[in-house]
Amino acid sequence: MTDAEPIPGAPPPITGEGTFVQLLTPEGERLHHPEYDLELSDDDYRSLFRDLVLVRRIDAEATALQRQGELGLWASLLGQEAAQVGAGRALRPADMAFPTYREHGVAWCRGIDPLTLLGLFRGTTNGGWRPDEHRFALYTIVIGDQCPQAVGYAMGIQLDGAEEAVMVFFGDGASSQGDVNESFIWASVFNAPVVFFCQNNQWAISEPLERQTRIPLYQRANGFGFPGIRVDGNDVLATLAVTTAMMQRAREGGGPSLIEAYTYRMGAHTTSDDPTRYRLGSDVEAWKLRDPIERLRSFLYKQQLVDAAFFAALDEEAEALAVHLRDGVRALPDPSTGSMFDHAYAEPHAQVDADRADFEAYLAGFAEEAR
Amino acid sequence: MTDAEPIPGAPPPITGEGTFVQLLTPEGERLHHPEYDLELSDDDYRSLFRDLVLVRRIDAEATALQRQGELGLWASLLGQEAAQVGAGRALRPADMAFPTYREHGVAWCRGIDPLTLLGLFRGTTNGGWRPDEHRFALYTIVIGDQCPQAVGYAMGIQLDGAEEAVMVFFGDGASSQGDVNESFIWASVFNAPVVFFCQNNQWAISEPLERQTRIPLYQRANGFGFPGIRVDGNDVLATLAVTTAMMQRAREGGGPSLIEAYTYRMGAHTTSDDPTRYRLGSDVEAWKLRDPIERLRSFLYKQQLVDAAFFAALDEEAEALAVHLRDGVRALPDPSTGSMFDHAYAEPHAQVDADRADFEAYLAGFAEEAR
Amino acid sequence: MTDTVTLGGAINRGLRRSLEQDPKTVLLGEDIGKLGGVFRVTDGLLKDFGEHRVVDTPLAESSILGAAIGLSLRGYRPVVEVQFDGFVYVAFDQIVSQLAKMHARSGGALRMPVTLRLPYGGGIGAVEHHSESPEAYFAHTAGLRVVTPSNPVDGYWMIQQAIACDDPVVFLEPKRRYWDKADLDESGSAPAGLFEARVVRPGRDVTVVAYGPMVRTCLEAAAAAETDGVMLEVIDLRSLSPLDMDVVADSVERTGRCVVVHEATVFLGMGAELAARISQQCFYRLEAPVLRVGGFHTPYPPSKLEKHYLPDLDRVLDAVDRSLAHA
Amino acid sequence: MTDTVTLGGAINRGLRRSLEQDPKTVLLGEDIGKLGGVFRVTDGLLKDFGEHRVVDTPLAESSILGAAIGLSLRGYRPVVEVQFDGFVYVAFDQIVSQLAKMHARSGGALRMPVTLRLPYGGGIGAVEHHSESPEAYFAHTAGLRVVTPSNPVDGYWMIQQAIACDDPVVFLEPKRRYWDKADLDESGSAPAGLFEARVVRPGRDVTVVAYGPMVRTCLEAAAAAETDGVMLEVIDLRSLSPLDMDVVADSVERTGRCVVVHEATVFLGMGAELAARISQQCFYRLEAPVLRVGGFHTPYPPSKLEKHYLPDLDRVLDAVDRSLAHA
Ligand SMILES: Cc1ncc(C[n+]2csc(CCOP(=O)(O)OP(=O)(O)O)c2C)c(N)n1
Ligand SMILES: Cc1ncc(C[n+]2csc(CCOP(=O)(O)OP(=O)(O)O)c2C)c(N)n1
Ligand SMILES: [Mg+2]
Ligand SMILES: [Mg+2]
Repeated sequence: MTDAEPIPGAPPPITGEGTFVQLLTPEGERLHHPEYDLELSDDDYRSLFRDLVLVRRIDAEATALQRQGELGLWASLLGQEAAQVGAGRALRPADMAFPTYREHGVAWCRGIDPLTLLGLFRGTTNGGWRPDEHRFALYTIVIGDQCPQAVGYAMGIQLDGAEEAVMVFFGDGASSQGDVNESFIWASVFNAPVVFFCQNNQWAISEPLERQTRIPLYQRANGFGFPGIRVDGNDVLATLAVTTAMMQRAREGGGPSLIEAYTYRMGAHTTSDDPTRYRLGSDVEAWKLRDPIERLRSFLYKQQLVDAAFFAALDEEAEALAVHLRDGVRALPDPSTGSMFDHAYAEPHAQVDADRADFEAYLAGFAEEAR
Repeated sequence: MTDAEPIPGAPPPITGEGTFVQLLTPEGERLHHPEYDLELSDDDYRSLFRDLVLVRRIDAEATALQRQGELGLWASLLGQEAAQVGAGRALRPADMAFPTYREHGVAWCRGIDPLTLLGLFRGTTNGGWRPDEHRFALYTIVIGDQCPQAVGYAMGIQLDGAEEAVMVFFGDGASSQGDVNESFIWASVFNAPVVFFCQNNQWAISEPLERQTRIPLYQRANGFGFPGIRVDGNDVLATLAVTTAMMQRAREGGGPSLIEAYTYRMGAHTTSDDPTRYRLGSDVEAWKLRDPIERLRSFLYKQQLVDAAFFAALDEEAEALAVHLRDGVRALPDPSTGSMFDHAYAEPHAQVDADRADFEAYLAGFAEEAR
Repeated sequence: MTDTVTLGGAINRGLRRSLEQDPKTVLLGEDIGKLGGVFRVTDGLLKDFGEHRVVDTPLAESSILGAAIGLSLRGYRPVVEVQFDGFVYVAFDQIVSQLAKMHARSGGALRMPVTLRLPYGGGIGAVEHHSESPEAYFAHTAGLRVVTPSNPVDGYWMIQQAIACDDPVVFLEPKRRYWDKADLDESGSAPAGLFEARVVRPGRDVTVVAYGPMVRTCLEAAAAAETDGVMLEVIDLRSLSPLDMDVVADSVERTGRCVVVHEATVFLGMGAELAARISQQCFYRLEAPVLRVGGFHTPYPPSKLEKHYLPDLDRVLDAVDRSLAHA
Repeated sequence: MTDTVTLGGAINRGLRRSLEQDPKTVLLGEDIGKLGGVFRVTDGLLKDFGEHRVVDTPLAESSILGAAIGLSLRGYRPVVEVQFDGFVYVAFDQIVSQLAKMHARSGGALRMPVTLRLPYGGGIGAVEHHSESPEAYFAHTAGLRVVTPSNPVDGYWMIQQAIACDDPVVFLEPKRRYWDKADLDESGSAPAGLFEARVVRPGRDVTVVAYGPMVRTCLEAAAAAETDGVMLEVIDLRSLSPLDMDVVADSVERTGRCVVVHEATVFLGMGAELAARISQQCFYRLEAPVLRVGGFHTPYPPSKLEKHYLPDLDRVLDAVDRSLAHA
């Protein structure tokens, strides 16, 4: 990975090709890389493909459920499946991940039932899963807040002397937040076992990357004293290879690194967004040619690793998953009104107790009236 | 200026020599630099020397006044005179400077009566001078807060189409604050005419530089896409040369730059601090050999630019300044109690009016009792 | 000439007028340009005023406020949008330590005519951090002014008044009322000062004090109460700092009873200050303690629960009943 | 075995004991290591517990809090020092959006046993930002607990109780009382629960409610009042969230009068909540409105003026007189 130094005064064009690690071209051609490579079994390839397909299906289903009014909102990962599955599969069970609100693909790799994710977007919970069990923190909505937390967790790993590492996810927009940059400093100063995984999907809602940086984002690491690597984020193999290497480096005491996964947000920012106001359909079309799933499909075909039965089985699995989500989301119970008060604090708090008592008396008043 | 790239995993030692621009060695030898050089008249040299001496005298006097109880606190600039005078003299009248709480030398260059500075440390005011008249913002005590403000001001310069630039001062410790790093991003994205001037005096109160960074601070700029330059901050000529060049670049639309002035905080953090708890006297001794004033004195001697009369006149001037401060500080009037209410808001505010009325009634009650 | 406009549309028009009338007015925020803001409040302004005056910024709220301060020092009059209530805390230091204090620090030499536009409050079924009511944090901060319109007409005029004010103004926009409509006559002049409260419905029995999103709720409660013969006097505070206590105390002197309603958590919410003040100013006139209706002492719940968390017509009427129960 | 210790020294001993007793206790902050903190409250702890448990951090408060949250997720029990009140706003987002809400967000699955130590209040002749009283910001934030010792014995026990608490606790240290001394017996057990208020001086005429730095001021006022035959009952709240209203209401039921005293600006300060609550709970018993003594609605003034800004004995007694003036 070599890259020209930024030219003062003249921002270099921000492009992908030629600056990133790629192991699978958009046409499905398998490349090799001197530093980052992978030895994968046939099963590995198929299983990566399966993850990509299922994750996309989860996303499509959730988008549909939002349209049907079952979810208040959905933040689609369309186009970012490879970045997320590649990174997610580089995690070992004991490693910890800190997501934003879009890491459904990583959640999948952490064994979280996607139905659980829907609860948050339906409004039945602000969390949903047990971060300690899945080693996958709760979604973070305030941009960047998870980064210092990830470093703190990584410092805990150091205190424990454990051979584990943390991967923290954030976006191109998030790279502008103070907290994110502070976390680079902390990770560097404490040599914390943390991998910063930035999905540069080119957009922060309506703002293009140029509003966040004048130089490629992976070069941000140059200012903080650890390696920065750009990977083709639409290439699951490359992403898996680079994240695996950097996580291992972190576990072994090599310290932090920044990975920029160069990708594209194919859909709207969320279901509330209208991207036609700020970007060209032709850009989106161009990125379709780099689709993360199609290139692996081509590769599988060319290598004859799959047959019709494989796809039929996968279709069936995806369909079953969709049914699980459709049925499951409607069956998600609304939280009880009392649950508001249950978890404001871990220990009893007089004010909460008083509020709960008042509210119960108020509700009881209605019940009485009704009688 | 060449410099090795940071070696991942192995922090390079943080040293000064060999990495910084120097035009005057500690021994007073005049060097030349291919990129940054100065043509100075004899008067220029003498006048720089005069500034250094007077600024140090102001500082010494203020420290003494604090010991005598005339000031609540003083933040000494001892050792940083060259960094501040060099940078301060690179500013044109129309340029704007945003200081921390230690930029007494810059304030001097901006034509601010040092007595005004003492007001803040005596507690008669939280500000003191008119930033609009002196083009020198008020001291900022919350670490880093001035940096985004400086960028905002620089964006205003761009809106006005003016050929001006901003210099913003901060410390090595401040380089860890989110706001400071955000301001790098903004300056870069908007190509704002701002020069980031970081006085790396090796300490943030008791914390050595290693708690803030693993690589030399000027390299931080590499992560943001603008030039970073290290200058010998104890060399007034080098500092003046580099800041002059970078300010001119900014005025002409060349965008931001980061200058790390490599220097040393010779005194305590403030008069409240006890550096014996955390650093070695021998380190301080070593830095005495790099004194910013002595090297210019040697140079002036060697070049025969000065004579006994020059020093006598300067002594006298310093003494007069000291008298001005000593007498002046004691004569600084305490602010009136009513002044609290005068400037909470620019326009009338009912709550302030009510508080003022209550307070006046309360005071009147005493007056009545006393009658 | 009267038009029917939404609250969001009215603020948009007010912004436009300020941009037209004062070339020093500049807008800063995330997604306020081509997108026109996530609530479209800045729709069309980039097109008409250009990217130097309608600035899409990097994703960094602390610096948005910091830059606004810097622009003020340069003579500009910045209007800042923070996208949602829950993201303003990132900028809290610049707001509290710098924006609020700069004028005092300078002994009056510097002015900070910054308007911070902040959509706030719940009721739109949003995910976490998009339904907060942070007004008390700001109102407790000396040096800031805090105002909030409850309807389109106020939205139109108050945003212009806020921008014209030489002090920093936190301009809270009740996001769930963005789509409420009213007739607006742009040709007149502002119907009230920026810091004046208004009786929006007269009544003799109980004074109900509200602001922002809860004004409509309280007006609905008043209409319902009337069918039971209870006449509520509803006050729209409009300004939270300063408080217009004259209007409030005058009303309570007449009714002898008061209920304060807001979405924010009750503990140390605006209702605390109002209750403290009314209890003092109307001490001999109060026939019942001032009652407060507001959020519980819990983080804002998942949206499926917000209908229970947020004060509604029933909870307002329940408090009215409890007030009236005091003989 | 009883020792004479200062408040700062007592907190230091409490920290030491927590470090000894729970290996998961870690300290984070600026200058807490070799320097022992700017007030020496962590003096000697680095030496005895090592740099893994007493961590001098980069100069970035937001990340100090963020790291503490991350350490909590890993099972640690972080104790964080923010050097001065005026620097906590930089971390406000991590505190309000993350620390306060994480337990609720997780439906109770995650605990945030973080203690945030914060020297606060004025009276030490400091420069700007070193004399603030931000307690209302925190007490208004559901999910946080807020406590403050007024004396060395409480300092010793309360810091340990705060660290042991499974919720985030903002532990406010009244910096101008750091040097106040008292006898401490470390062998006993905590004299009171962390969230209990205490009558620190009984009296029949007026209840005076205070906390932190103002407790001593109010005790002095009570002593002065006694010479005039006026018997003040002084309550040390100790906990600001939750409030121990039983102790307060019980007292006001006896005295019928109440004055609340704090350094923070009165508008939406703790006194607002207390006045609102007392006015409601003791509605039929109050003989005078609850009066509030506190900071003016101005930024904290330059230190030469702080003696006027800060409540003192005279201003407390003035309020007592005004309360008693109500027949
Ligand atoms: C502090 C903060 N400011 C603003 C927002 C509103 N917001 C939500 S997502 C988003 C853009 C994020 O862009 P990026 O980091 O690139 O992530 P992406 O959505 O592209 O995955 C913004 C501005 C927020 N959630 N938090
Ligand atoms: C946000 C914030 N945190 C902490 C402090 C307390 N403090 C004052 S100066 C200082 C160290 C600053 O170090 P540096 O930036 O290197 O500047 P120097 O004092 O060395 O000039 C600290 C921690 C502060 N003023 N502001
Ligand atoms: Mg993005
Ligand atoms: Mg320093």
